[in-house]
Amino acid sequence: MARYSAFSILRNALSGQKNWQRAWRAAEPKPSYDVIVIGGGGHGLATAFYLAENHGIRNVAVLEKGYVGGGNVGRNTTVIRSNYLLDGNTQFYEFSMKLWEGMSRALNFNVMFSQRGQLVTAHSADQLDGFSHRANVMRLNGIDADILDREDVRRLVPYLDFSDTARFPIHGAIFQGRAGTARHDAVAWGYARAADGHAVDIIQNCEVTGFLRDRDSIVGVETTKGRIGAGKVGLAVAGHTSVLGVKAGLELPIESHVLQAFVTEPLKPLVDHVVAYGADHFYVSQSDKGGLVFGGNLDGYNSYAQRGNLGVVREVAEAAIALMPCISRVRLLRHWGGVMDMTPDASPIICPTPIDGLYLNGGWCYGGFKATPASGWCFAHTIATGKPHPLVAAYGLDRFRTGHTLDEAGAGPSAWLQ
Amino acid sequence: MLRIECPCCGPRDHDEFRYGGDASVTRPAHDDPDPEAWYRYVYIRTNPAGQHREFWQHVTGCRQWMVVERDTRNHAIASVDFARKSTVRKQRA
Amino acid sequence: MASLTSSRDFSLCVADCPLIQIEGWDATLRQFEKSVSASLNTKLPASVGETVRHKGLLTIRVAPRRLWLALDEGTEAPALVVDPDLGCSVPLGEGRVRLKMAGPGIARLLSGCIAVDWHAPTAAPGRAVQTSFHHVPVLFLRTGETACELIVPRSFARSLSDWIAGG
Amino acid sequence: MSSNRKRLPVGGRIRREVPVNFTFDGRKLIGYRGDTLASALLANGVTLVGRSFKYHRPRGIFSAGPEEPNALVTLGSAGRREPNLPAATLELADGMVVESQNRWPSLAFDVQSVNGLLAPLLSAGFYYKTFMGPTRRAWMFYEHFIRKAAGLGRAGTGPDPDRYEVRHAFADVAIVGGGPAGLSAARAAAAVGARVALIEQDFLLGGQLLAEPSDSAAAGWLRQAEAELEGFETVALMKRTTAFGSYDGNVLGLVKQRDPTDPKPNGEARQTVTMLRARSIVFATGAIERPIVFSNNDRPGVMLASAARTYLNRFAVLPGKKIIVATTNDGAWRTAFDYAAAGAEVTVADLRAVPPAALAAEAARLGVVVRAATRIVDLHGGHAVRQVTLNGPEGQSSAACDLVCVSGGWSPTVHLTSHLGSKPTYRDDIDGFVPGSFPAGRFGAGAMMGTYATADAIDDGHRAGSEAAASCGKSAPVPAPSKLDLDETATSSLREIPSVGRGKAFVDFQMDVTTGDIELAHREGYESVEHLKRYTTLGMGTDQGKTSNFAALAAMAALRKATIPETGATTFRPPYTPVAIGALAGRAIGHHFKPIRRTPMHDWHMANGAKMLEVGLWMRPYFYRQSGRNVNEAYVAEMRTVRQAAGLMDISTLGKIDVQGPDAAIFLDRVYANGFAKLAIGRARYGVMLRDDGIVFDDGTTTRLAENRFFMTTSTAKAADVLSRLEFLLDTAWPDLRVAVTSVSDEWAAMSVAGPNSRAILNAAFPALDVSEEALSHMGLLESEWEGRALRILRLSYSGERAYEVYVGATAGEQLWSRLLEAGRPFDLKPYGVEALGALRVEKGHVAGPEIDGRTTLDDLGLGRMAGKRSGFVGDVLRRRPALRAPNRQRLVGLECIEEGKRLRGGAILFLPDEKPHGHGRGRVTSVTFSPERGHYVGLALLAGDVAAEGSELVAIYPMKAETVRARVVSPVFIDPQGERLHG
Repeated sequence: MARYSAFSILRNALSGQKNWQRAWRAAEPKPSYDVIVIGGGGHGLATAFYLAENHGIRNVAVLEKGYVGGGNVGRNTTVIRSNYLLDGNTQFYEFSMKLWEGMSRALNFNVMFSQRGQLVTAHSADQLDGFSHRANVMRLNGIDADILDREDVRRLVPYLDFSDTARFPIHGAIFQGRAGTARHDAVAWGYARAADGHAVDIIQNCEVTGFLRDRDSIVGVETTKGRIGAGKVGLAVAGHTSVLGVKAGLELPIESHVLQAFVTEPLKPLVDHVVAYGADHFYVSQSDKGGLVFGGNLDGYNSYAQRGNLGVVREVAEAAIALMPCISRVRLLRHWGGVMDMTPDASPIICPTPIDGLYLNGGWCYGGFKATPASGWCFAHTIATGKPHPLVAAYGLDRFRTGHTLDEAGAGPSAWLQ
Repeated sequence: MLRIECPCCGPRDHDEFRYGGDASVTRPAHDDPDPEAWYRYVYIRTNPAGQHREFWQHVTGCRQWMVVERDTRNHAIASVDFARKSTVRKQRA
Repeated sequence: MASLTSSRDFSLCVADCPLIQIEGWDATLRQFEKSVSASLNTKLPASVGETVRHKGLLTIRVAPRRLWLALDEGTEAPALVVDPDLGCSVPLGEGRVRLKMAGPGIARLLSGCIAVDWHAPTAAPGRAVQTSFHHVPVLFLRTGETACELIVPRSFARSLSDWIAGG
Repeated sequence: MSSNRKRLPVGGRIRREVPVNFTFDGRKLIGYRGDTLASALLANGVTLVGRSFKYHRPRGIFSAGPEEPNALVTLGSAGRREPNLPAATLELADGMVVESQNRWPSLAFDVQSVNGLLAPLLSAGFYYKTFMGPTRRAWMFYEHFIRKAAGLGRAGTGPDPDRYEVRHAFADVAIVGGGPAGLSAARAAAAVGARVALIEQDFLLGGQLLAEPSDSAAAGWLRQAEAELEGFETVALMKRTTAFGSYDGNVLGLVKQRDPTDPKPNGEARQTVTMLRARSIVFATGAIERPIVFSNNDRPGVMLASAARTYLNRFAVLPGKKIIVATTNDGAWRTAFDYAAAGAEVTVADLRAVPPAALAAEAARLGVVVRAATRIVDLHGGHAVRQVTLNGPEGQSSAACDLVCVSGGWSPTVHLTSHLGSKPTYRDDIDGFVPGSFPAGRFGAGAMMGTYATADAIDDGHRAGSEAAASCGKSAPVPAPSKLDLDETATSSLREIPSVGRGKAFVDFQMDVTTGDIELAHREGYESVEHLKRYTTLGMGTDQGKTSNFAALAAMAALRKATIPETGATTFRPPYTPVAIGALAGRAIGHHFKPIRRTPMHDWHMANGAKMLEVGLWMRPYFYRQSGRNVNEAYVAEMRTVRQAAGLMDISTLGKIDVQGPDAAIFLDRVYANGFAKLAIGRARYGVMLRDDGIVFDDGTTTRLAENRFFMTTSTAKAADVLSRLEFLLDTAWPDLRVAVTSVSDEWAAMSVAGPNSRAILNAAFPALDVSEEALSHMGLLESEWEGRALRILRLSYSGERAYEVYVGATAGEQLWSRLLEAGRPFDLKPYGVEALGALRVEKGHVAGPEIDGRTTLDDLGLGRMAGKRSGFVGDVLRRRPALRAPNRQRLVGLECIEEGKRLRGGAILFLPDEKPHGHGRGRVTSVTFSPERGHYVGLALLAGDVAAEGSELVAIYPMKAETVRARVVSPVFIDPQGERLHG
């Protein structure tokens, strides 16, 4: 695989761009693999990459029913942060952040990880106390965090509503400087290319339709491209975990819900950070191309349709103007929906399953993108060793039975309220 | 924009309703001491890509809880009925 | 009753809203309705959204087992005793406000407030529709060709009347 | 430059008697009423209008509609600045101030056009391959410059001074598109009595008919159709209105532009978004012409053939006198003929070997030069086209020209029908995509269904309109619409294949995507349509690739040696054209963002120095300014008042629920963790509810008013959730229980009189009532009347002092509040706010929001004894799960600060004094207050069971302020642990 660099760009420019190679091979399935990862999204591709890179397992296939990166990795609002409160989440997401910081160079693919900082506004002293608690935990775990007062916020993001007519006046904010955004598609492509570089087969347009069993163990999959044997099978199809889980015989605490994302027309630089509104559901950043990328709350009912409803579009627009009155005339260019696996505690699931040979990675709720590298790293470890990586020890499927839930928001077991 | 036809108020935008989740699960009797039954009721979901029985409350209308049958792939609604009716039916059965 | 805004096209007044809610139990609903009907000396609206007016008392069915008895201003509350084995009653008039609106521009103005089809039979004069107005539950009463009322929770009344006046 | 030098002396649908002044980049120009900005610019000979996104290439006006990829401008300034508007959709209005964008220092001389020279380096995806070093954070350095270069226009800086509105609307039949098919559909539906909404984005009805000469038969047909529709009372003709999205439930999102030429808009919003709920919908959205791909095909002076015809016939503008019409189909010949008739010198270069004889004959008659089997391969000219290179049977040749009209066929406008997820299907005979299928209640008609000939589209519209009306139960025989035959012949007959000479050939003009970029994407394996879009940014512009999608698909299909359907179809997302965020927000901005909830005493608070605080939707007094200069001073003073005399607090925001019925007691016994069945009439009890998963849900006090009747209070935050939950249980789980629950939150004004003087104050305020210890003991109830309203007095305390909650009919709330203050004056009664309320409860060790955080159990909060050995209540079984019973779980303790001059803070993390402060610690401080009684800070904390013994010493670490404070575990009840103040 030829390395990407400024030099390679120059050389190819001089030869009319004729000498670039495929970013990854168009592989067709072999009869069997040591490991099959179902799902060619960010998590599945990262898992395959780390299986090869960290564990030397190279006889690996990634099966993707559509095209690489066509699911949530390419539909999200690209926010990356590690500002989690609960023991278990804090360390996992910070580990992910560290992997992000080295990702472009590790993959030789520029994922444009932009550590522009994220702030969440607070609208009362009590809310700011809550944020301080979170910031304290972050600092005590070696993670950068700051608490800003109203004037700090005004200096940083003067375009927010600091007027007398603000319905929920800004009191302060929590800020994480190392948080930011990345180019979402590039993450999928970068992992695909790097995994391919380790001889992983990436097989597109290959839908898994069933599982092959030998007594109680899973030993392969049925696909639209035929049967494929596997020593171990890893499931990484967040959004559709239940659909495949049912086929494997898993009982899951997961519901699929739609979260909408929005992008405006491209503008000259306006929003230099990731900004989230603490009084309602709204968060925004500006892509390098200039579009404001934003999102809000779940549509709020089970859905596998990758589209949202107009009521939520309006609510998000209202929150957008409440926070940033200056974008009233900026125009919405596109909105779309992503299908999320929602769990009863809004924390993910990475673990061996009760079914021998089957490993589960799912339940990412609306936070899967930022977890991509750590999820792949830890899932690869879990598959390779058969035991959960210590960083995902809290993400077992049995936690709902035992009561060891990790409910960051305290919203309780109704998945759509998380 | 879902429109749900409330059996007593007529078709309304879904934002007049409060969602109540999967209606196919069975709530154990209030004094059922079986942890497994409660665990399954609270946590385990079939989450189908297709027909889904679910609770909605017409919260800014008649305040009745409904059972709605809806296809989660395209939001086509096959039926709406008062939850009371289907609960009573279930209990009699 | 206080007038909040008035122009050639539109007037908006705010008034108190004496109101009693009664509700019957599922299994004995027919008996309950019979006894209420006898006690009020009027028939009851059969389905949700229907109203019956009788001597300064407007009876509105707001749910299958629930009725609102709204009193015109100055009307004495009916002497209604509900048998606890059949149902119950609770006064709601202190917590509701009537926003009375009239004028030729009313349908257009209301289209900026609630998702009710002014021209539909379910919103015809004499009908009631419970719906939401800027997230708040309200009861729309069609009182005439170009007139209606909204019965709104008192705590939200000013916010909602400001909204109407600004439309 | 003389004004309107490209305007023909007669014709068009402009009103020459109404001149319109506007400026473009500071130049004063004149157009006419009826012009668009694009037509007025063309009339004035302005060809260079914008710069492209990446290479900053000069661009002109390419289309006559919302598909415009090139001519994007910024309108207005300051708060009214609106970037990226397609000139072809802007109705010209007096005083319009228009600026070009994405150029510096000027449109004609743009420094960044140097990017064109760097183009070989800036190939698709080049960002992904570089800017990775030398350090990990290198991208942050490069990004700074890349962001500056990207983006098109600039957003406004201040709040938007204009108004927006969101409206609700209903129709039997909604018809999207006011062209021949839509007009015909509207007539058919209206004639059978359906309520019709006809939605047209333009300020004139007619669609493609507007491109016909204004004195033609088509114009006559249009006049008649319009007049007929205006005759129906049930038809709403919604002009200047775009259906931007199609949503579930047959809902259309519409956005209407106010008539910009109306001098008296009479308060009408600048834009109105309408949510139209239709029983059925007819999509008659027409089709969009496709460009042709050749080198330098993006230069100003290249225009869609149908657009050129529109500018000529609708706006009486002759943008060129020496024109080349490059086409693959018959339709564009009509442009050639009309231009020839208007006096232009016209050459048709048709890609087909043998164009239809009838067209050739007409061409000969009009003196149009015809070159068959000929294509354009290159174009010359910078800011305006000068010459093209043609390649045909006779070889390569040059032709001078000042306008190039292109037509690569047509694409049906299937955006709206795709929004609901139905994939368009490819139709070989028209070489284009049509809607795959329609769900019930949706229909298509005319060009969007591939029915291109006007006569057929009119018939198709009639059919669709009738079917749509019938699907809402309205049908009757309707006479056929009047005929209109425009003598059109077949349209697309040959797929255009990109032909590239030396310069770049553009597929997506706005995003600067070239054929080379598509080849590169293919070479690198980004061959699915979605990869192509994402890798090259194709279709990601403000036009969403309306003119580019098909050409790109065709190019990729050719590279993959696959058919179009094998290659895929693009997914269209709403909105069809961009919609201002402010329009979607409507009037729900500023104070109206969320409705404001006011208590009955709100006005008193405002008039009497309260600093108000938003609590959910409520406004509550935070503190009173007369108590202190700031909240910290004030709350301590207000606490002292309550502890030493008496305070008055507005607690109307508490959730209040009337619970009635023969089974009410049984019901409460199940929903609360503690028992209520044995509660005596006239007594109140504090109750805690759990969620099904065993975690604490909410707490409050419930009072038994009668055998069958209870009065429940909930926290302010959970009021609505608790009521819905109770209704859920009654409707879905226990329908056999005869219980009614009703919110009475608004029914009662509620106020708490707390403090040692509270009884004396009540005595003074209600001389007729007996509020003695005997008559009204702690947790007792007194019901009465006051000024004709119901009155309830509950002896309850949140602060630990003797206290009464006084409830009165909401209409008398302010009156009673004032009465109590007056009666309390001799007893030093003063109002206090929520900050003092919170502090008082901390001192007394009562839990609230910071402790009931959705993760804590009854045992965690020290309330386990409330449930005792009970079972059968909500949450009982799952609260027994092992993790929720683990001995080392964090549980509620009291903490007191043991360092002189230091303070505790909520959110501090607790560690043992001798351990390294790292990680999540042993617990956290949840709530704190300065305790005037104790003279130092006290707090509540959740602390691991193994270190929570009273007397243990801990350090509270607060990195945000670099504070470390020593604290001691104590009982959470800091005052009056025996409860002597409550009783007696």
